[in-house]
Amino acid sequence: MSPSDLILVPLLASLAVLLGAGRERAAVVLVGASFITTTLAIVEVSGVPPQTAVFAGLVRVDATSRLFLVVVNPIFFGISTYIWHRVRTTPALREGISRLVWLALVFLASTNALLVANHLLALWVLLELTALTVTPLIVRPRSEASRRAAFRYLLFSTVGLGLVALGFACLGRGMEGAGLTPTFMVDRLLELRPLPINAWGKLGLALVLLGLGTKLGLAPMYSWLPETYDEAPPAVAALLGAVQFNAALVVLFRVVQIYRVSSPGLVTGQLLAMGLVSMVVSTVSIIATRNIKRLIAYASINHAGVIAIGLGVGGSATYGLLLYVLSNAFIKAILFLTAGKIMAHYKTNDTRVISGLIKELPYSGVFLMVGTIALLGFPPFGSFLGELLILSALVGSGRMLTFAAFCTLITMTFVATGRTVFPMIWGPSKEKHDWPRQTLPSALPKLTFLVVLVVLGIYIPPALNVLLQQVAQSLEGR
Amino acid sequence: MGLLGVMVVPLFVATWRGSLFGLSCQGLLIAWAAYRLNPDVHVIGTWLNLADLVLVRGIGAPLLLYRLMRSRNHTARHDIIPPNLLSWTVALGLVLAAFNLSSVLVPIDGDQRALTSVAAAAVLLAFLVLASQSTPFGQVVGALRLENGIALFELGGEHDHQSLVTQVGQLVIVVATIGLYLWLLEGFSERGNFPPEPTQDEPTL
Amino acid sequence: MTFAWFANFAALLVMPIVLMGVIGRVKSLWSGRKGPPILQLAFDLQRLARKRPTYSTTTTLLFRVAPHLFLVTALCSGAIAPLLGSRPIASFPFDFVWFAYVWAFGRVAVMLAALDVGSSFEGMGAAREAVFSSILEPALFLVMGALSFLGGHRTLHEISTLHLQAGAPPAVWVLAVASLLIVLQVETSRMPVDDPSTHLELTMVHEVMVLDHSGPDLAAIQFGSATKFFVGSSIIATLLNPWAGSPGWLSGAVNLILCVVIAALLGTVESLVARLKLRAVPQYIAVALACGGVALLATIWRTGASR
Amino acid sequence: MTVVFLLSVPVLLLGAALTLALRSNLARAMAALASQATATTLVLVSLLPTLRGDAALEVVWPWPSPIHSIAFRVDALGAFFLAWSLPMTFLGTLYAVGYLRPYFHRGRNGGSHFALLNLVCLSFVLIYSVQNSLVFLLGWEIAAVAAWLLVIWDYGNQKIRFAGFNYLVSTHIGLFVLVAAFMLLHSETHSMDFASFGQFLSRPSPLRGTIFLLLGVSFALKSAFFPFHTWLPRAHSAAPAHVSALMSGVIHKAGLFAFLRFTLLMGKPEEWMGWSVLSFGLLSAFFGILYTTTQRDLKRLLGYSSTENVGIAAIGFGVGYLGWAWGVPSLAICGFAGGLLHLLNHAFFKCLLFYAAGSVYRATHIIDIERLGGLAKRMPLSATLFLIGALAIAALPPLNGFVSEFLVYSALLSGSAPTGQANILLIAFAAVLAFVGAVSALSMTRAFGLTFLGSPRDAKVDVSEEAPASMWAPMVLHALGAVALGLVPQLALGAISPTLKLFSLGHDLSGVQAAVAPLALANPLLAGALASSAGLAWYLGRRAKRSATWGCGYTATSPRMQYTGSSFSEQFVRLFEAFLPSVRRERLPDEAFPRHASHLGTHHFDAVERRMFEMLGQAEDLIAHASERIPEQSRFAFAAGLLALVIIGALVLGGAGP
Repeated sequence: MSPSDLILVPLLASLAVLLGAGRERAAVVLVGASFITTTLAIVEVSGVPPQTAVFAGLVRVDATSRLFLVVVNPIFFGISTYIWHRVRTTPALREGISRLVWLALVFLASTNALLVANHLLALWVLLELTALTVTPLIVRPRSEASRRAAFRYLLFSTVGLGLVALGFACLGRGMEGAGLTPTFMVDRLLELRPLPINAWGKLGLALVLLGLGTKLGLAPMYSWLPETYDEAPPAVAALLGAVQFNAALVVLFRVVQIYRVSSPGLVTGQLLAMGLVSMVVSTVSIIATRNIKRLIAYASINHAGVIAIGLGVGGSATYGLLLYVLSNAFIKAILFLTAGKIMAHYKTNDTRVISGLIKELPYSGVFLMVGTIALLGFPPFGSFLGELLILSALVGSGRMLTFAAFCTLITMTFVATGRTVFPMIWGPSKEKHDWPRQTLPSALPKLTFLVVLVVLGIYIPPALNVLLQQVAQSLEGR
Repeated sequence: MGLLGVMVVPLFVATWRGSLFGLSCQGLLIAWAAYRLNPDVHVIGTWLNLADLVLVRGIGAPLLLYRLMRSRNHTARHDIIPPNLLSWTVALGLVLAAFNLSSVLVPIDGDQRALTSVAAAAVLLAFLVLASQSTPFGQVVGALRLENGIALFELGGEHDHQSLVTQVGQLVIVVATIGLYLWLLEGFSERGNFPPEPTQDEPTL
Repeated sequence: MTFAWFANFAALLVMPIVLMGVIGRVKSLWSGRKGPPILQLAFDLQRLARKRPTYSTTTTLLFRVAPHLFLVTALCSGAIAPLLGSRPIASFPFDFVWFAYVWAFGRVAVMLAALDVGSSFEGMGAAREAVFSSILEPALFLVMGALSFLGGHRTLHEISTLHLQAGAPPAVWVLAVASLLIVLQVETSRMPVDDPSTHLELTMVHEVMVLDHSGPDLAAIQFGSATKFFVGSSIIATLLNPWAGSPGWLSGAVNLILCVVIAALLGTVESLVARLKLRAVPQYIAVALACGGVALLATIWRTGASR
Repeated sequence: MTVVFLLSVPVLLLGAALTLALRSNLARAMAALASQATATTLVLVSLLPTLRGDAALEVVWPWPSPIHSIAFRVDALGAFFLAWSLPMTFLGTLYAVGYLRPYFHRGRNGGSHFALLNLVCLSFVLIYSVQNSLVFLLGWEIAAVAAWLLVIWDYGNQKIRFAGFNYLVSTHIGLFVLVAAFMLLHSETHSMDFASFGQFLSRPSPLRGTIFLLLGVSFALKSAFFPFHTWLPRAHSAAPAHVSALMSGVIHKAGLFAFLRFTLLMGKPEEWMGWSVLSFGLLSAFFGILYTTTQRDLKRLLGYSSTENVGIAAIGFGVGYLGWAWGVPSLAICGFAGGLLHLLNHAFFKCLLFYAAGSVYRATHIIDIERLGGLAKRMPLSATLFLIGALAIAALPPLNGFVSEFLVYSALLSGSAPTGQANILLIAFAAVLAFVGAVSALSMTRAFGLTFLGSPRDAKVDVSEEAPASMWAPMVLHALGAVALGLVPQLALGAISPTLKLFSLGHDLSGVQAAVAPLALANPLLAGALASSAGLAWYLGRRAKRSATWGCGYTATSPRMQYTGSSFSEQFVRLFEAFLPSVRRERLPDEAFPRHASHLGTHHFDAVERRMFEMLGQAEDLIAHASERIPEQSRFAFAAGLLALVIIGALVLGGAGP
C-alpha cells in the first residue's frame, strides 16, 4: 500500500483509455480510477505514516503531502462524477471525452506524484507536466477564444515555471558558493537548515517565489487566470482552480519550509507585497466585471492573495491559512461546477441576464448562494475561521496598516460580489423556462463538498486537526 | 563575447525568418559552450544535455516554426521588439544591468562571470521581447528565447549532481512544450480579428 | 395636617374659577366695560353640564373620553403643586418630572381628540399645540433643574420656596419667574401666544382644538385649562411669596392673593398686547429657553464660588 | 443544571431541521413553535437561580483547535437578556404564523423562514452565554445572516433586496471592527476568552482607550446609534412586521448587551468614556426623534424611534459610567437601572407597535400614513393596542416608558456630580431629553392620529378583516407587559435587580428602590383616576346626538381636507430645517390652460445616508475608472513581470533584504 500505487493506478487507467480499451465508457473509467485513487489516498493517509523512501529517495510522504492527498483526490473524484453525469445527460459531449479522460488521469497521476515527490527539480518537472496535460483540456472544440486562452495559459505557465527553474539553479549555485554540496533532496535540505544565504540564494529564492506566484495567479503576472477560467469548460476550470492551484501551493509550501528559516525577511516581504497587490487588483476587477466565471476567477485571485499574506505573516496565521486553503479548494469546486450547470441552462455568462435562480434552478441557486457566502468568509464555513486567524496574526505581528488594507479590501470584495450575485439568485426571472427538475444525485458531489465545508467551520475532526498542526509546524520551519 | 553578440543581434532583426535563424544560432552556440565547459563525454547526462540543446532548440523548434509560418505565407515583416529608440535604449539598459548584477554575484572575474552576465542579459531581453509582442508567433519566439536563456544559466557553476531522472524529465517537458505550442499555433485562424464568438451554444462540459 | 390637605383641595376647586373671573374682569375694565361677574366660569360650567353633547359621526370613543382625561391630568398636576405656598397634597423627589409629563398626557389626549374629528381646523390646532409645547418643555426643565440644583431640594414645593436670604443670586430667581410666566402663557394659551376670544379659527391654537366639543366635554376642558392656569400661577406665586414654606394660614393667604395679582397682570398684558404672529411664537418661547439657560448658568456663578 | 441550559442548542437545531423537512406549512410552524417553546423553558428553568441573584451558570466544553475550549458563563446580565429575548422571539414566531398566512395560501414555502427564526434564537443563546470570542463572533454573524435572510422574505421587490443587502454590509463592517478589537486583545492576552480580556482591560493601558472606541463603534453599528443607523429604517420598512419587531426590539439589543458585558469586564472606566457614551446617546435620541417627525412610512418611523430609544438607554449607561468614574455609587446604580429598564420597556412597546403596524399592513397592504386614516372604526383592537404602545413609547406617566425615563431623569438631575460645571451639563442634557420626550409625544400622536383616527384619506384603500388570533395574542401580551411594568414599577425593578447588583460596586439598591417607590403609588392612582373618568365619559356620552363635524359653515367637507402627516409636522420641520433637509420635485403649470399634468412633491431624506451613498458612488466611479486602465493583454503582464525582475535584481544588487 505504498504511495506509488497512487501514481500507478491513474497511469494504467489512462494508458488503457489511450489504447482504446474503454473508448465509449471512458467517463466510467475516469470515475472508477478516481474512486480507487481516492480510497487509496484515504487508506494511505489514515494508515501508520511509514517514511518509505522509494525510487532512490525520490518519494517521501510527510504531513503536507498526506493533507493534500486527502484534499485533492476527493475533489478530483467529485469533478469526475460531475463529468460522468454531464456526459450521460448530453450525448453531444461524447466525441471529445476519451481525450479528456486520459489527459485528466495523467494529470491526476502527476499531481499525486508531485504531492509525494522529494526532489525539488522533480517537483518542477511534475508541476510542468500537470500544466501541459491540462492545456489541451482548456480548448473547447470549434472555439477560437478557448484555444487562444489555452495558448496564453501555456505561455504564462512556461514563463512562470521557467523562472522557478532559474531560481532553483541560482539556489544550487548559492549552495556551491557556501561550500555545501548542492543537493535538491527535500529531506536533506530540511536537515541542513538554516542554510547560509548569500546573493545567489536571495536571487534564487526571489525568482522561485515570483515564478510560483505567477502559477498561483498572484500579482505581477496573473492576467492569464481570468481568461483561462472564463474560456475553459467549467469542469476543467474546477480542475485548474481546485486541484492544480493546490499542486502549485504544495511546491510553494516545500520552498517556504526549507528557506523561511534562512531568510524570513525576504519571504515575508515578497509574499506580503504580492498578496496585497493581487488583492487590490482583484477587488478592482470584481467591481467592474459582468461575467460570472470571470467573477469567480477574480475571487480566486483574491483568495490567492489572502493565502500569500497568510503564508507571509506566519506565526499563528499558518493554521488559519491551512484551514483557508482547504475550504477555498472546496468552495471553488462548488462554484465552478454550479457556474457550469447555470451556463448550461442559461447559455450565457452575463450576470445581468441570469436571474431568478432560486425559482428556476433551486439546487444551483442554493449552491451559488451558499458558495458565495462561503467565498466571502461567513461564519458557518471554514473560510471565516481561517480569515479570523490570519487577521489575528496580522494584528499580533503589529502590521496594522496591512490589517486595515486587508479588511477594507475584503469588505469591498464582499460588496462587489454580493451586488452582482445576489440579484442573480433572488432577482425576478427574466423569461419563462421549463427545465427538468434537478435531481438530488446530480447535486451529490457538491453536497458532500458543502458538508465538508461546514464541518471545517465548526468542528474539525481531531485526526485532521493533528495533521493540520503538523503541517503548520513544518511551515514554521521547526 | 561571441555569445553576447548572438544574444543581442537577433533583437534588431525585422523579419520572422531572421528571428528563427537567430534562435537556431543561439541553440547551437549554447551547445558549443556547454561542450567547451565540460567535455567529458562518458556521462550520459552531458549527452542528454547536448542532444537537447542541439537537436531540440537548435534545429527542431526553428525548423518546425519555419514550416508552420511558410504554410501560413505570413508577411515577412515581423519585429521582435518595436523598432523605436525607446525599446532599444531599454534593451541596452537591461544588458548593462545584467552585467552589473553578475559582477555582484560572481566576485572573481573570469569565464564564469561572463557566462552569468550573458545568461542574465538573455533572460532580461527575453522578457523584453515578451513584453512587446502581442501576436502568438512573437510570444512563442519570446518564450523560446527565455528557455535558451535559462539553459545558458544552468551551464554556469561546476555542477553535475543532477540525477538522470530529472534530466530526462526536463528534456521531455521541453519537447512537450514546444509540441503543444505548435499544435495550438496551427489551430489559430488567419490574420485579422477572430470570428465573433458564437454565444456558448456549444454544450460544454 | 388634614386641614392643610382640605385647604389645598378647596383652593384647587375654587381658585380656577376666581382667577378666570379676575382675568375677564380686568380685560373688560381696561376696555371700559364693567365685564362679567367673577364667578362667570361657574355659571358657564353649570350651563354646559346640563346640555346634551353632540358628537361628529367620524369620531370614536376616544373623542368622548379625551376631555375628561384632560381634566383629570390637570387636577392630578394640582395635587403635587404648592397651591398654598407650603406642603402640597402629595410630593416625592423629582415630582416636577411627573408634573411635566402629566401635563403632556393631557395635551396628547386633547390633540388625539382633535385629530379624531377629522377636520382640518382641529388638525391645525393640534399641530401648532404640539410644536409649541415641544420647544417649551426644555425651558420648564431648565428652570426646575436650576432651582433644584441651587437649593439642593428635589420636590416641586421645596424648589419653589426658594427664599432670597438663602444666598441665591437674584438673577436666578428673576429669570426663573420670567421663564415660568412665559411657560404659563403658552401652556394655558393666553394672549401673546393665542387669543382665546377670537372667533377666526385659522388664528386660534388651543380654542380650535376644542371646536367640536360640546356639553359636559367642553365644560371639562374649560375647567381643566382653568385649573392648569391656577396651578401654574400658584408655582410662580410660591416663588414670589416671602413667607412660602412656613406653616400656618399666612403663607396660604399671601399665595392666593399673589395668584390673583398674577391673573390681573396677565389680564392687563392681554388687553394691551396684540397676538404674536404664529411664526413669532417660537421666538417668544426661545426667550423662555434663554431665561432658563441663563438661570442655570447663573447658579454656577454662586455655587462655583461657595461650594 | 448547566446540561439543561446547553440542551436548548440541539433542541433549536432539531426544530430548524424539522421545519425544513416537514411538508405542510402549518406543521413547520408547529415544529418551530414547539422547539422554541421547549428551548425557552429549558433556558429559563436552568437560569432561575441566576435570575434570583445567586451564582452564575458555568461550564467549559473542550473543542478541537482552533477554538481549543468553549467556556459558557451565564451571569445575571446574560440571564436578564435571555429571560426576555427568547419568549419575545417565541411570540414573534407565533405572530408570523398569522401574518404570513396570505403568503402560505399562495403556496409559499415557509420552512426556511421558521428555520431562520430558530437560528435567531440559537444566536441569542450563543451570544448571551459564551465566553470564547471566536464562538461569540460565530453567534454574532449567525444573527446577522439569519436576520438578513429574514428581511428579504418577499425578495421579488428590488427595494427589499437592496435594504437587506445594505443591512448585511453594515453588519459586516461592524464585524470587522469587532474582529479588530478582539484581535488586539488576543495579541495582548494570547487567549480567546473574555475572562483574560477582562484582566487586561481592567489594568490602565494606552490600548484600553482604543479598544473601548473600537468596541463602541461596532456595538453602536449593531444597535443603530445615530451616525451608524442608516441601515435600520430601510431594513424595517422592507422586512415583514414580526421580523422588524424582533430586529429592533430584541436582535439589535445584543449590541447593548455586548457593550454592558465589556463594561463589566473593563471595571472602572475613565471619565471621558462616560461623557462620550452620554453625548453619543443624546445625539442618537435627538436625531432619531427628529427624523420620526418627517416619515411617511409607519415602519420607517418606528425604526427611527428605535434609534431614539437606544439613545435614551445609552444616556442612562453614560450617567452610570460617570457615576463609576467619579465614585458616586448612587448615580451609577440609578443610571444603569434607567438604561437596563429602558431596554426591557423598549422591547415590550416596540414589538407591540410593530405588530400593530403589521396588522395594519396585512389589512390594507399600505403602510403610508398619508393614505391611511379612520382605521380605528374597522380595526378597534389593533387601534387600542397601538394607542397603548404609542403612549408607552412617548413615556407618558401611567405606562412603563415613563418609569425608565423617570429613572434616567433622576440620575441626570440628582446633582451629585463633583464639580458644578458637570452638574450644569447634566441638567442641560436633561433639558434636551425633555425636548426629545416632547417631540416623541408629537410624532406618536401624529402616527396614531393619522393612521387610526379621522376618516379614511384614500377611498381606493379597502380594509379587510381585523388581525387573526395568532396575531393579536402576542400584541395583547406585550400590551399587558407594558401596562404591568408601568403600574407596578417594583416588578420591573425586581426583574433587573440581580443584574444591577453587578453594576453597583457592592452598594445596596435602596437608593433606586426609594426613587421608584413613589411611582408605585402615583402611577396606579393616576391610572385609576383616568379609568374612572373615562368610564364616566362613556356613560355620559351614550345617548349623545350624532351629526357632521363642524365645518365652519362649509358643507361639502371631504376626507382629503383632513390634516396629513406632512402638514401635521410641517411647522416643526420648518423650525428644524437645518437638521431635516428635504428635496422638492415640482413641475408647476406655466400657462393658463396647462397642456401637461404638473406635480409637486417634497421628500425628506436621511442626510447621513444620502451623504454616505454619495461618497460610495464617487468611490465606485473612481474604482471603475481605475479598473478600465488595468489592461488584460498579456503584454502588460510581462512588462510588470520584467519590472518585478529588475526590482529583485536591484534588491540583490544592493545586498538589501535580511
